[in-house]
Amino acid sequence: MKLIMAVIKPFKLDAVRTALTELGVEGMTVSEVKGFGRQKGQTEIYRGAEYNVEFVPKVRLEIVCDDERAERVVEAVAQAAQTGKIGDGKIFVSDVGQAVRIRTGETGNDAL
Amino acid sequence: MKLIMAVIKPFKLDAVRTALTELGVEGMTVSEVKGFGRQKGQTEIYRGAEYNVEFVPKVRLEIVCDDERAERVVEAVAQAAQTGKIGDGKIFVSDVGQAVRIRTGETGNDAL
Amino acid sequence: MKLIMAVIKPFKLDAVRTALTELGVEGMTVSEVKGFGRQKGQTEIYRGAEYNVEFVPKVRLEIVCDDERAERVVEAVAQAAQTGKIGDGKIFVSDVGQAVRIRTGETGNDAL
Amino acid sequence: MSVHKYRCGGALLALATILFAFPASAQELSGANTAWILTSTALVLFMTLPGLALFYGGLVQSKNVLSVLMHCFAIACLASVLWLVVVYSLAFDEGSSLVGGLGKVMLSGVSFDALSGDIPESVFFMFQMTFAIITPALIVGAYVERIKFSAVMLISALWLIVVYAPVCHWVWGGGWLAEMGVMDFAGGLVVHATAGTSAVVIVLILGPRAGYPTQLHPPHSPSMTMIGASMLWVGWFGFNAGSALAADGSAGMAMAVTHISAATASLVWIVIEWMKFGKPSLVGVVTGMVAGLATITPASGFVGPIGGLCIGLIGGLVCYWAVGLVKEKLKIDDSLDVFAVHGVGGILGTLAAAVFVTDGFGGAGLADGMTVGSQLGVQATGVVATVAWSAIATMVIVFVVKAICGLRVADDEMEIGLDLSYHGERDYNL
Amino acid sequence: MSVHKYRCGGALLALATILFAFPASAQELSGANTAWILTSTALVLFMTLPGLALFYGGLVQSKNVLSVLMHCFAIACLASVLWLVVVYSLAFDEGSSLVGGLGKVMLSGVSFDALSGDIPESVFFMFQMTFAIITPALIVGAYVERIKFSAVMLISALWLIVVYAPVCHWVWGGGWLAEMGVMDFAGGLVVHATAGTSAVVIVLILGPRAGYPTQLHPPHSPSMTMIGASMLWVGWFGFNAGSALAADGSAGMAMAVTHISAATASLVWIVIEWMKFGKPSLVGVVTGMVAGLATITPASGFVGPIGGLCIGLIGGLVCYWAVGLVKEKLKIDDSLDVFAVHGVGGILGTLAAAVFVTDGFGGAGLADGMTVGSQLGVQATGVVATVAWSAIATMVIVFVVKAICGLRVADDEMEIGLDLSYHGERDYNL
Amino acid sequence: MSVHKYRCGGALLALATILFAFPASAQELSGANTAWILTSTALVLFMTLPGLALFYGGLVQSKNVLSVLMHCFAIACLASVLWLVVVYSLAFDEGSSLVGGLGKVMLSGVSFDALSGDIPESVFFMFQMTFAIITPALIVGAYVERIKFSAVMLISALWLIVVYAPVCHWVWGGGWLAEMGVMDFAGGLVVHATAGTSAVVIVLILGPRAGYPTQLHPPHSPSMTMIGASMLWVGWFGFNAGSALAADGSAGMAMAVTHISAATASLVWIVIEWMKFGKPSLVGVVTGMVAGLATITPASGFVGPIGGLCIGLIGGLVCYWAVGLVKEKLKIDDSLDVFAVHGVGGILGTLAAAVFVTDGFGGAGLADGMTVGSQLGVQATGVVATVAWSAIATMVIVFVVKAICGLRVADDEMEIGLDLSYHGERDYNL
Ligand SMILES: Nc1ncnc2c1ncn2[C@@H]1O[C@H](COP(=O)(O)OP(=O)(O)O)[C@@H](O)[C@H]1O
Ligand SMILES: Nc1ncnc2c1ncn2[C@@H]1O[C@H](COP(=O)(O)OP(=O)(O)O)[C@@H](O)[C@H]1O
Ligand SMILES: Nc1ncnc2c1ncn2[C@@H]1O[C@H](COP(=O)(O)OP(=O)(O)O)[C@@H](O)[C@H]1O
Repeated sequence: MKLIMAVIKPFKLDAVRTALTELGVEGMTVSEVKGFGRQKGQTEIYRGAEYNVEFVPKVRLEIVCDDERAERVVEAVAQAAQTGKIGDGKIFVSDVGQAVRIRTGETGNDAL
Repeated sequence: MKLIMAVIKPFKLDAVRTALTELGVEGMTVSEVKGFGRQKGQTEIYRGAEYNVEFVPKVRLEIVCDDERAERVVEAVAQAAQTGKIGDGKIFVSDVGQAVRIRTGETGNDAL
Repeated sequence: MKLIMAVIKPFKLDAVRTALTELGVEGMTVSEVKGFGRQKGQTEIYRGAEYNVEFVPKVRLEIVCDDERAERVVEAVAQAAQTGKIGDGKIFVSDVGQAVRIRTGETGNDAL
Repeated sequence: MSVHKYRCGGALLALATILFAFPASAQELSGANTAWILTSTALVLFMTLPGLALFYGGLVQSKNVLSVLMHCFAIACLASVLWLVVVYSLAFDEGSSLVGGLGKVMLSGVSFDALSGDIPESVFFMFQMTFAIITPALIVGAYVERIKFSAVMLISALWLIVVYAPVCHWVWGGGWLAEMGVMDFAGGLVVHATAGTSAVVIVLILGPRAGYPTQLHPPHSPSMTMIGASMLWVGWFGFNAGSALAADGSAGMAMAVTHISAATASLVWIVIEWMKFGKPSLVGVVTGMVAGLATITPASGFVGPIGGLCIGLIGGLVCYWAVGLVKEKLKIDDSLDVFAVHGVGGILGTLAAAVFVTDGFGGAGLADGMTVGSQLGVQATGVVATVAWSAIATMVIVFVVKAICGLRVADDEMEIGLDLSYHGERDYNL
Repeated sequence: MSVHKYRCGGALLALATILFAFPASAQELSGANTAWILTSTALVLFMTLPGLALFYGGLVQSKNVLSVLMHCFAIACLASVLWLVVVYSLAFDEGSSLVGGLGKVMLSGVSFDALSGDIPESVFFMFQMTFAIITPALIVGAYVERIKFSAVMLISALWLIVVYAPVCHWVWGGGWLAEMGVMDFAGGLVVHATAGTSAVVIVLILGPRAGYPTQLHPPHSPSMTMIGASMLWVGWFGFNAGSALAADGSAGMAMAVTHISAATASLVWIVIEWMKFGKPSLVGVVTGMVAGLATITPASGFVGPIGGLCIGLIGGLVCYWAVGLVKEKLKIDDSLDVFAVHGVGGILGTLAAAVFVTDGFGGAGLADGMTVGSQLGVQATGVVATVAWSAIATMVIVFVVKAICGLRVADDEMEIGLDLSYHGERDYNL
Repeated sequence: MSVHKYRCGGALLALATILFAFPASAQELSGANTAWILTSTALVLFMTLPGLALFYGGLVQSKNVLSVLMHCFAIACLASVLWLVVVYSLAFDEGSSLVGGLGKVMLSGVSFDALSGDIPESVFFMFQMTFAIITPALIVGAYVERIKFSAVMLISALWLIVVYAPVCHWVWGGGWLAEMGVMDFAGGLVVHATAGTSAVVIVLILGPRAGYPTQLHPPHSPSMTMIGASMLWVGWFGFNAGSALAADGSAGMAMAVTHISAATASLVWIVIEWMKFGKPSLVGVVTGMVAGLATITPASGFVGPIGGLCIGLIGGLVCYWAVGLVKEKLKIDDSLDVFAVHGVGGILGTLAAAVFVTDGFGGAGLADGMTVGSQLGVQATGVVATVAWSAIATMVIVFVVKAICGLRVADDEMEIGLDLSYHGERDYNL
């Protein structure tokens, strides 16, 4: 199995979720993160002083899927999350040795 | 070493922690996440309009442990986090190549 | 490629970021987490009752980099994040099979 | 002729006996009334800052909350200065029956001991100013999350001069509606009908938020909204009971019916949501509260407790229906329901006042020579004139402002949120 | 005989000279007193909305905060309408010495210019209503995070009629305790003792929160609690100084002693926590403040500054001890310490009033013919009667409500949180 | 000689006609004035709790917010008790021209019906107390995020006795500045100049926050700051208009100019930030508001609307410049700009009062025998004396406290945050 970890722009979450549902991916885990990268944060102003905020709010997805589907998932995320502007984010893929569904105890691909 | 990543119901965190402590696991890292899966979120009502909130609040654990212990950790988490109802969550296991304890510079199993 | 996941003390984030920039690392993803470990949380007092809060606020970094650089990144993080006091945190390294830059579709090391 | 008399004229028409006790000239300062109107002024300012700002701020996304607070705060400042410079004079100085004169520009001629009725004119000026502050701020609820800050400032400034000043003069400044005997105790027409109507006009030109109507985000902080709503309720005591311009039985009854209407309309929303969804919501109940308050406003000094109860009931029901109508049927993104709650409530209450003022409902009684029918005619005239003028003048204003500085923010600014894009700030740095 | 006289009777017993200056009949409207009571009414409403709601809301988990705000808001609406419909009449209309009559149902016969003492009866009605709003809302603190919304509404409604109305009549409406000369200036018995006692009774039947006592969560927002506490403090000026029903030296001294008691009791908590834990907490100090305020309430118009200081000291100490007693010893999950703070404070202050009213402590002096001992006897009678009736009647009410709609939410609803389960809303959508 | 006369003396110097109407002795209670000062007392307490606390709390990091609220709350309690025990007497009892006597310690001799002017002395005592509460609380803004709680308590206590009491006596208690005819209607010298000066002195000894000036964190909650600012604005009506000690035209005009100055200075900040950054910020505009309010305070009862406008304009501009000067040029970590806003504003307004009081600007007119020049001389004397005494006395106090308990928290406590380190609490447990 593969763990696909994607960092995307927050407002693209809905589009990505829709794309994944179409692929039959039934689950994912999402968290809010701060991104540091080429895209820089906004300048904030408080009482006449400017603060350079270096991070950009991003959303991080984790999707575990079987090996065959992994490539299509990566493509779907990449497509749905793209705006073509800097800061669109990254997708990283790594191996997962085991998966367990806590409710039933099922393991492996059945657990997804 | 193995990284055990578990997504569980938030109110099960205490039970899981207790189970792990009994196993001798001394550390873990916890974050709050939004889960999308078979379990659907609640309906929210604002000014007479219903909003379907599609995510469910979950808690995500990351535990790194040595290879031998990994299986027992997975079992302990699975058992402690189970309610038998939909949305109990998943456990994913993957390999970790290296671990460092920042304070001392120890590496490998010693770092855990 | 390697995924370097580090859990550090929040106030060390700036120092770590500076160290990484010097190394030429251009991106990272940061999230706020709760740490459980040897370092214990503070006692909180409410209306004459003491609550033992068992977690400690930590910051979690994820940096993906090419294999050669990985070791230097780990060292840089370890050095910049160290205070020598309990709770300095951990660094875990694992393999990443694939990386994609969403904006351009570049893959592998080019995507970082 | 005293400025005060017109104001009272609107409010106390039906209280002829009291009117006789206040000869228009040669009055003495009433310390008691002054104390109460000083207090009421503080209460009504509190309604806008921070009351209304929080009420609205909690209902938007967390990335736009500061922009909403900023709109309310900046409008308050702008309206205050404009009020001094020209709007007070246009509203309350003698002039034609259509608009006041320029004799009170910069409060010229108003000394420390000048009186308006039996309170200092400085106090009357301040009390009325707080109404001129909250009215354009009410409109904010319609255009949140997508409007340029410059457009907010320009529209509000022009609107105060072109819409608020004349309508206020018509009703409270001795203008033609006052002469007809229109009843608007505390601003059903002057405040709520003008704001509600203009709200719709603005959003029709401005367009809806991105994602409307399917992908909206729920209110980011119902607790913030509830805090603001509670402040509105408490402040409304100054709004309505202060409009008696005296600390007497009229003020007391105005406070009582105001309260009862708010409570009743809130319960109406609880019951509707309970029946419809099984879950009465906090955002729902406080919306009901505002509906009850807006509806009782024009009637508050005229009706008795039974009237308050009935008006709360009707206000709650009709506004609930109107919220659905505007958003779901008409598909207008009047984002925080300014028209459905304030516009509809204000108009409804203005009409209802003519009925519940009668002795039969325990009200203060119709003015001599009026029947329910004739009073209803006057009220309807007031509504039509106010709505028509608000709509037309606002349309012109908005097109002018659009030409000058544009209305709508860019898509990516909307996405980042107005807080960072327009004010360089972010809330909730936890 | 005027309704007002009894109310004054309670408050001014000791101020015989003033009493003589106010003949019960043929009074004229005092604009000054009216201005102050209108203001006080706004202040006391502000105590509940949003004061108390925030005070309590900050102390619960973030998944239940909206339910707490909703309880307070909905109770306020319900109590307001019930007050008009029947409770005001039961409390303040003439009747037997046990309960008032039905002559003032729907405020029938109360015209715009009806007086109660020298203020409009509409104002007296409103001022007293705000007390009837806050009292059942105080009880909310006991049963948070586990009770059904329907049970909250039903219990509060019945409680107002069966507990609040008669006790209010006994003490302020000319009932048997007033005839005995009981001293309760602003509600030690009527408000705090009733609420505190009933709180315990309800939670004994309802049961504790899941996880009590070992796995509780700390207050989710001490800052929200502090905001609410501050509003309570400010609003309490209306509560206690308003209870003089006049803008005079009695009101001034009531405000002064109220303030001093609050400040002193807060400092007591700071000192205790500093000594015990090394860390004085914000939640602690504001709890001390409420203890000081609750304790001074019955005594506020009777005692002088030294009395205020002493009562604050005693109130702070005893309530601190009581919090530990109830939660740790008796293991009763009176979640936000309603009994330990309000119940104990109110009772303590009612007894202390008899001592500190004396000239020796700079008080207004005992009523003619009373000694400290005899007055203490009267006060103790008041306490016993109030506590007993509150306990018994509340028990009956709760069992009835349990039979009708159940009290406790299901376990998984509690786990999800009452906000989503019962109101379909979520706070903090950041 | 009545205490009240001195207070009026400061405020009403220029209003000679009114002064004559108030003979110092044998006055009767004015219920109307009492009602307004009771209300003003509530408003000014509200400024500190929770107004100022929230204003400051929103500007710090989320890990220190509770400590800021705690500082304000604990200072309020401490100041209240000290005020009763000794400070009121030192400020307002007869004594020398330098400091009051000890005749009113514990309010001894002040009965329920004692008058101060035409209001109860208990009310005057309470109204003045709220000023003594807010003044040391203003200083909190300077030393946040790095000071020990014990140092806060000790410094505040000593400061009230050694700095506040004498300066208050000089200006309002019949001391030497009052005798010279200094004009300080509501506390430009007594409140703002003292607090601003002492703030700088404290932080010079205490040192800056870790990370100053390059690594500071932005305000954690601009919305919290805005809520507090709004409460300050509303409460300031009690502060300034209440300082008339009457519900009359003087109070009315004081309220009007206060409001206009606040609005104008806010607009000034909007314009400056818009021109400089393209993004007017909420934190900026509310800072401008405070600058406008602080600047008008000493002048508020003396100047007319034009004066209010001009003072707001000047106050906004000069304070904006001062913020940059202190932080960027002088590199003093007066964290929340207490000196730049309150100190500079208070001093500026004290001087400006001498100009704008004149008839030419629509003011109340200079006192008999005064010219703008001579009045400016008196005002400047007041400023120099106040600043000098505040600086010297505060320096001594701070060194004493440093010796007793230390000032600065340990580095790791600062890192963890004062909330957990010093109060064992955490906000935002979401
Ligand atoms: N090497 C990396 N490791 C982990 N996360 C990264 C890395 N580089 C970028 N990111 C994440 O991806 C986001 C987007 O990257 P950025 O460089 O801004 O734009 P782009 O991907 O379009 O070149 C960053 O905000 C960060 O969260
Ligand atoms: N393929 C997946 N990859 C990552 N996380 C997943 C995946 N499937 C489910 N999850 C996480 O597990 C949680 C529980 O899954 P769900 O399908 O609701 O219930 P169950 O595991 O009982 O079948 C989800 O809310 C989500 O956070
Ligand atoms: N086995 C582990 N797996 C995942 N995270 C861990 C593990 N052990 C420790 N951590 C993380 O590292 C942090 C620091 O660990 P701790 O034991 O407190 O100190 P130290 O690393 O200095 O011995 C913890 O708060 C936790 O977030």
